[in-house]
Amino acid sequence: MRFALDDGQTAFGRSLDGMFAAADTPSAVRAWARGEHGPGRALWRRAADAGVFTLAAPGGLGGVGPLPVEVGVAFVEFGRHCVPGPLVETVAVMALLSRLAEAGEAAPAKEWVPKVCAGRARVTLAAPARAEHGPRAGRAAAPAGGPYAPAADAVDAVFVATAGAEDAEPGRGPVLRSIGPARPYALDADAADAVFVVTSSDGEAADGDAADGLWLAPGHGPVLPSVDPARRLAVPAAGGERLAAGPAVREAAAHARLWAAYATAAQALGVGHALLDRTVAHARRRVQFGTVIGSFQAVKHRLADALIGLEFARPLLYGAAVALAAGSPGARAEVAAAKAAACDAAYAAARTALQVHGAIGYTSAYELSLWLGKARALRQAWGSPEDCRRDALELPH
Amino acid sequence: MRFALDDGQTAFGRSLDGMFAAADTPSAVRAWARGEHGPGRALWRRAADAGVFTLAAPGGLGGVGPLPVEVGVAFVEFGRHCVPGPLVETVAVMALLSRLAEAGEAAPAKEWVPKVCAGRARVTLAAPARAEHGPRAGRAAAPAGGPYAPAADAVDAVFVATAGAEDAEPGRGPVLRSIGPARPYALDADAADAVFVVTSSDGEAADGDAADGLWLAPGHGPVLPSVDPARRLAVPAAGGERLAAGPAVREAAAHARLWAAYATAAQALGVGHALLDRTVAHARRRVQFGTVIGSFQAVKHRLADALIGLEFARPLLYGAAVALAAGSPGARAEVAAAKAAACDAAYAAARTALQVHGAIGYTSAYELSLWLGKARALRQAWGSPEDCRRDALELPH
Amino acid sequence: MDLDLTPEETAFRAEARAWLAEHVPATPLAPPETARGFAEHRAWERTLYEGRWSAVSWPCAYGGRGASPVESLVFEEEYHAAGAPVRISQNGIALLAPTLLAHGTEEQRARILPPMARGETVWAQAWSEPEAGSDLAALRSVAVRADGGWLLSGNKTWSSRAVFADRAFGLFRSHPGADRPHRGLTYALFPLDAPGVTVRPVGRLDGKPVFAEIFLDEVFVPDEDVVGEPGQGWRVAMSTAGSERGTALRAPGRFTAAAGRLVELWRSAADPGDTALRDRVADAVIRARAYRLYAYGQVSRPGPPPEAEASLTKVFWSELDLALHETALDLLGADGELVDADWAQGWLFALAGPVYAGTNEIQRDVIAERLLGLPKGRRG
Amino acid sequence: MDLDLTPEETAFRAEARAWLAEHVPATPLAPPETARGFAEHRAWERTLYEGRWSAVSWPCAYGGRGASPVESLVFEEEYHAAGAPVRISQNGIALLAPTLLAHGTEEQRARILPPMARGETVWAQAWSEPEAGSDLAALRSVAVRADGGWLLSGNKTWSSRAVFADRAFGLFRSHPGADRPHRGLTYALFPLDAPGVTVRPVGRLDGKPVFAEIFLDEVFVPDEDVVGEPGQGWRVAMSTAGSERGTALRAPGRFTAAAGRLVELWRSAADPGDTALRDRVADAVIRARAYRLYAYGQVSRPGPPPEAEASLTKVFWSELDLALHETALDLLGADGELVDADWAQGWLFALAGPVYAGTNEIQRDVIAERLLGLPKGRRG
Repeated sequence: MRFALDDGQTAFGRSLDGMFAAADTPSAVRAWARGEHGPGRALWRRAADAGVFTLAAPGGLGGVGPLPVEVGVAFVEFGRHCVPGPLVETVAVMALLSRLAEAGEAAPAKEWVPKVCAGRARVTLAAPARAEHGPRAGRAAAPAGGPYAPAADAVDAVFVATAGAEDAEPGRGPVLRSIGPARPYALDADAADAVFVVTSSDGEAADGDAADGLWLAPGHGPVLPSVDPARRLAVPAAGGERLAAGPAVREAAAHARLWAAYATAAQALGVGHALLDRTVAHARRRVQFGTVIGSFQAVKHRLADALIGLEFARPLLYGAAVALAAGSPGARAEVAAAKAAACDAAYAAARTALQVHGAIGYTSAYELSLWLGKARALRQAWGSPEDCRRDALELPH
Repeated sequence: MRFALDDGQTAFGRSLDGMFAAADTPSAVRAWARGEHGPGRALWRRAADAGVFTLAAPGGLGGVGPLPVEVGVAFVEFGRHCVPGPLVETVAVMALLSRLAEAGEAAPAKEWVPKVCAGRARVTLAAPARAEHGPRAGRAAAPAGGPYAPAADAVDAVFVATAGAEDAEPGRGPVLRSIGPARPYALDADAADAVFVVTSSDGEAADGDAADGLWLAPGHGPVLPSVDPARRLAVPAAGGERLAAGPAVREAAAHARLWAAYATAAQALGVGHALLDRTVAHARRRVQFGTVIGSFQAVKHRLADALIGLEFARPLLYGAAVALAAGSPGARAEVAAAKAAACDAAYAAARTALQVHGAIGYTSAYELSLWLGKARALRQAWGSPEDCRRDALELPH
Repeated sequence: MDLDLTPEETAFRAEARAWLAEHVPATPLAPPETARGFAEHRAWERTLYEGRWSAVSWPCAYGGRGASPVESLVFEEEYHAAGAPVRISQNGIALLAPTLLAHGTEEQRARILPPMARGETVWAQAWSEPEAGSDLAALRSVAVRADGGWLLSGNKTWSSRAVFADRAFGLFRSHPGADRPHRGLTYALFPLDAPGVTVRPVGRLDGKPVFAEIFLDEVFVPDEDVVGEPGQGWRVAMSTAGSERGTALRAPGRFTAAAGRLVELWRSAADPGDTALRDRVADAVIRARAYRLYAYGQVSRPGPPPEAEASLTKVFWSELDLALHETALDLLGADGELVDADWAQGWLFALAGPVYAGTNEIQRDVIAERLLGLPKGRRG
Repeated sequence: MDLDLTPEETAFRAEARAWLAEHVPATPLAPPETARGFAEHRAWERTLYEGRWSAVSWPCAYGGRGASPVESLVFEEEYHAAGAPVRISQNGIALLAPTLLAHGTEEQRARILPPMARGETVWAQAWSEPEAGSDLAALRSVAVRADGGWLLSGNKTWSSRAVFADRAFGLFRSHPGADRPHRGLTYALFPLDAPGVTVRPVGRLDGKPVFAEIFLDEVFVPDEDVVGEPGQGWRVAMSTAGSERGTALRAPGRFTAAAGRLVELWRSAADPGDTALRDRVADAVIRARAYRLYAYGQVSRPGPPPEAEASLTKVFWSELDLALHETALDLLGADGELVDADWAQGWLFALAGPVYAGTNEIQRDVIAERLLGLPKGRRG
């Protein structure tokens, strides 16, 4: 047993840390939030050059992976430096396409995976919540009426992927006041070269296999701002090119969801550490009532709790990595535990960061804001806290 | 509107406070815990002499009530001074019998209520959880097989009431490792002159009316120690004299449960205040690291939170009293809210008390222990936190 | 002990409810952080005034209707239950007006309150400074004596609504030699368009210009715009601070209405077979009810509540507000992160609750020291 | 990065599991707080020793089997999963033994460890005093130099298991003139039946004599029973304190086993249509898993973990333990208050977790100062 990063993995993380620290990611996020993707695409290219995407892709398709530990290391750094873009979704698409390839549907993987590895294509993914997650998820994933029906509203029922911001159809977005159930937004569809969409038969339809499909979406609805300025959501347009169909899509989509949840957990851990580090630095500097606020016991204890949350989320993350690497049937529970713990720890760190910073932390101009909203958004992305906890009950004791 | 105690109510509370403060209730509790009921019975008599039980009984039966505000005031003081005995259950029996009398079944009330008011009879009550509280409660309240079946195990399914510690049947107690569902223990059956038991048809049986019965239990199983040394639990023996039957019992039992939950909430509030007061006094006295520990911010903030919890539970308690007095259909939700808040606040105060006291708080010889276990036990008595929250969803907005 | 309204109070509630049903805009106004939205909200304040609902607790002479404390709570319940617009006059009505009623001159009240009630003059607060957030005694902005008044200079920040407001109230150091740092402050009123005033918008987390920074460079304020005695501003301001933390600014009706909407959301959005979030929904309902009943208890007692009680209240409502909105976002799932939706906007607003009007850490210190009698420690 | 056991470790796990399956008593032993129960537990220690399982991490020479840190964790997993009895030798094995291995003489190790492994000598700790709970530097009990040894006098308290134990280890002030209060202490071992020792049982909340108070009146301790240099006891003891807070005393296997039982309880007792408690059950499972993996991470690094990490660990396991048992009691409903039932006994035990071995408040101060680099404040 060696349950620790090896020297190579540690060095890889450090090099990404150094690279992004030097790259002024906050400016790239601010541009990204305005829909100016240039600086973000430059970061993307650097991540690709550093080999990040090849880690998620299997050898036969131009990758060197999948290597979950290394992917985790990279996503912790993405989170720490709030790198914008559909990074999680990219890893999920790689998992999806390569699993499809293993099932005999190799064409989409052969077309897209090498391009993504090389940083020549940016992709994103829309997918419905897991069908077995009760009526709430079920409602969202209700059958779209046989083979994938070409109405934007029906995208509810599917995973989807579409191409280019230029194709946006402003009239077809979701209603902002719509209620709960995971309408499958695609993250940063306007910045992607391809938006993959998976449709699901929800496991009910007798003739439902046809509804399990993977599509390349022909466009997307209007971009909706998130509490995280770096996240731009849009509902993919329905229809488009169907890349694959049948039970293999369903199985590959489940695999993709697992990887997405894992990468999200890693990103959240990095976000939490960035929030804590900045807050500790602030607490050591800021004076109120004639004293550095970091010497107040109430401040110290909140920061200590934030550290405890993060330090005990980390082993769950790498435990999930080990399970993913082994293809263990327990991987779903391990990933769920890691996501629940990392996202809770990141959100708790965000609340502490706000409380310790006071009003300055509450302003968009202050850099802290770039991490605060992300901590909130990642909680729900690719598995809610409740869904994760339900899955985590299956953990080995 | 005058949502505050009037002078008479305040004075009543003060007089009980003074009376119990002078009465060495801790010694009475310690005796009670050993099964020596003399000092506790003396306290009981003084409470009766002060008119506490007449407040719960209607005028026609020798009482002056029911006056929920005054009952609440009295139970806050019972909690503050950890007065032992089935006080909550006594109020519940009064509610049950007087409601039965209103429905035309007057004989049991005429026999028992005046004796209880005068302090000449001590009674207790065993009752199953509400049937509508889902399968868990339903499992506990499964029909006992037609008219109340004479097996101690079947007491699961009923409210019950029996007489005298002398009749205990040692072999018939519940198994300690038995699982969850509210097995209806009778509190302090060994100290009671009458143990009332209600059996329930669980709302399922077509011929189930016969299973809704009120009984005077002929004895009880062995006394089981509680985390609260003043609480002594026993399963009533089955059978005995049937005092009433049919839907009126069911309706009266629901009414009794409401009053029991209300009185428990009041008692918990008093318990919480006693814990907080003692802990504040300790924090002002105890020196560690050369400083009075009450000047440490971590200690101050925990105590402040305990106070907030109690101060905002109090209005819920009296809001429930107003609803009970009005016979409002919203009373169930108001009582549930009060019980959830008061019991949470009391348990939080108990945890804070332990943490601030350190090891000394953890010992049975120290008086604090008399309140600590009670805060835990009252959480589950007459409505679990989850059941209360479910009911509280019906609160008016 | 009762919760009964008098016939007059019942009639008051009915009148408020009927008026609101008729007048509350059917479609939401534009957000008040935009020029257009601010104008729409100002017009709404005028509409409220015309119905004599803009400042119900004030004396009739200033545009109020002399409502009792109970009636004020009732009005807030009806207002929030009706889903009526955000009050851009709130800082003036809830913070400045009580100060003027307690410490102002009759001339000041007659001159300042009616235009406030009509929405003609919208007020912003100007308390904090970059180096004096929770620690108001560290204020550095100055008031220098001039002929017939004072010249204000310095830098104020976290001034809510100051981007579009007309005037502001704040504290300035007028007697720098005072023996203790919170002495020698003066409470002054100034126009936000006066010469020497620069207002710079500050974006909230979502970028909306909810606050502003205010730079003052020898801004002249005549003596008539000083509230209370010069140099006594701390004492004057503290009466406002109690209002800011207490029920006046965050009326219970706000939370009972939000809790009601949360229950609706839970019933419509949550999986009925999965009650994992139910306890959190119920807690919001219970706590909103507790806050409402607590306020009824306060107004049932004669006189204003003790100052330190406002600290209990402030911690309670700020944590309730945040927990309630966090629960809503969790219920909304993937839609919870859409920042322009109502619940997310409410969450952003609630996030600031534990910080402003004195951090909850300070409030807990106050509770421990003044209500529980624990020894004074270092403030934090 | 892997979690694979070596073939040797896998064999070790299989051997432990098989031995435990064969030897763990089918019916629970009597509680160790009774004379009969203590004797039964002592016999169980002897049984463990005979299988060479009583102190697996020790060198074979002293009765251990030189198990690696990984093997030690594996053993604890198997031990708790098997539902084996409480270890009455735990204070000796987890606290005193590491101290002797680090600071004792070879003579001490050879003399003390084997009878400890055999359960012949059961050890109690004697740290706290009535006026020195969290603040060990305030110790008042003294060691006065005598011919060939020391005379111990004073009053120790919260000594777990001291009612039935044989010997105790503790700190005594030997050099009263030392420049700082935590200097000048001596780490001494003494028999609980020596002349001058009085042991008075102290009841836990449920009245069980879990602790004792120890009164010492000129109790002679020969020089050979002083550990480390006289006057250096603080430094010697601190190495034990780390063990007390870290994974050695509260092995992850304890919590993963309890979490597994909690899931079983939830599945059997909870209303399947009411998942309100599910998130709390899941949190216990997740946190137990996190603690286990954290420990695997610790043993994957060379050398002992940094001292301050034990503070992270201690806060984590103590809060996990309490939350886990509180959830169980809530699941048990009316049965939850039956004090003699296993879950309630576990809850009583867990209640002390945030207090002993340095309160969690102190641990958080340590975390903030040593791991986050925040300025030192007042300890509390």
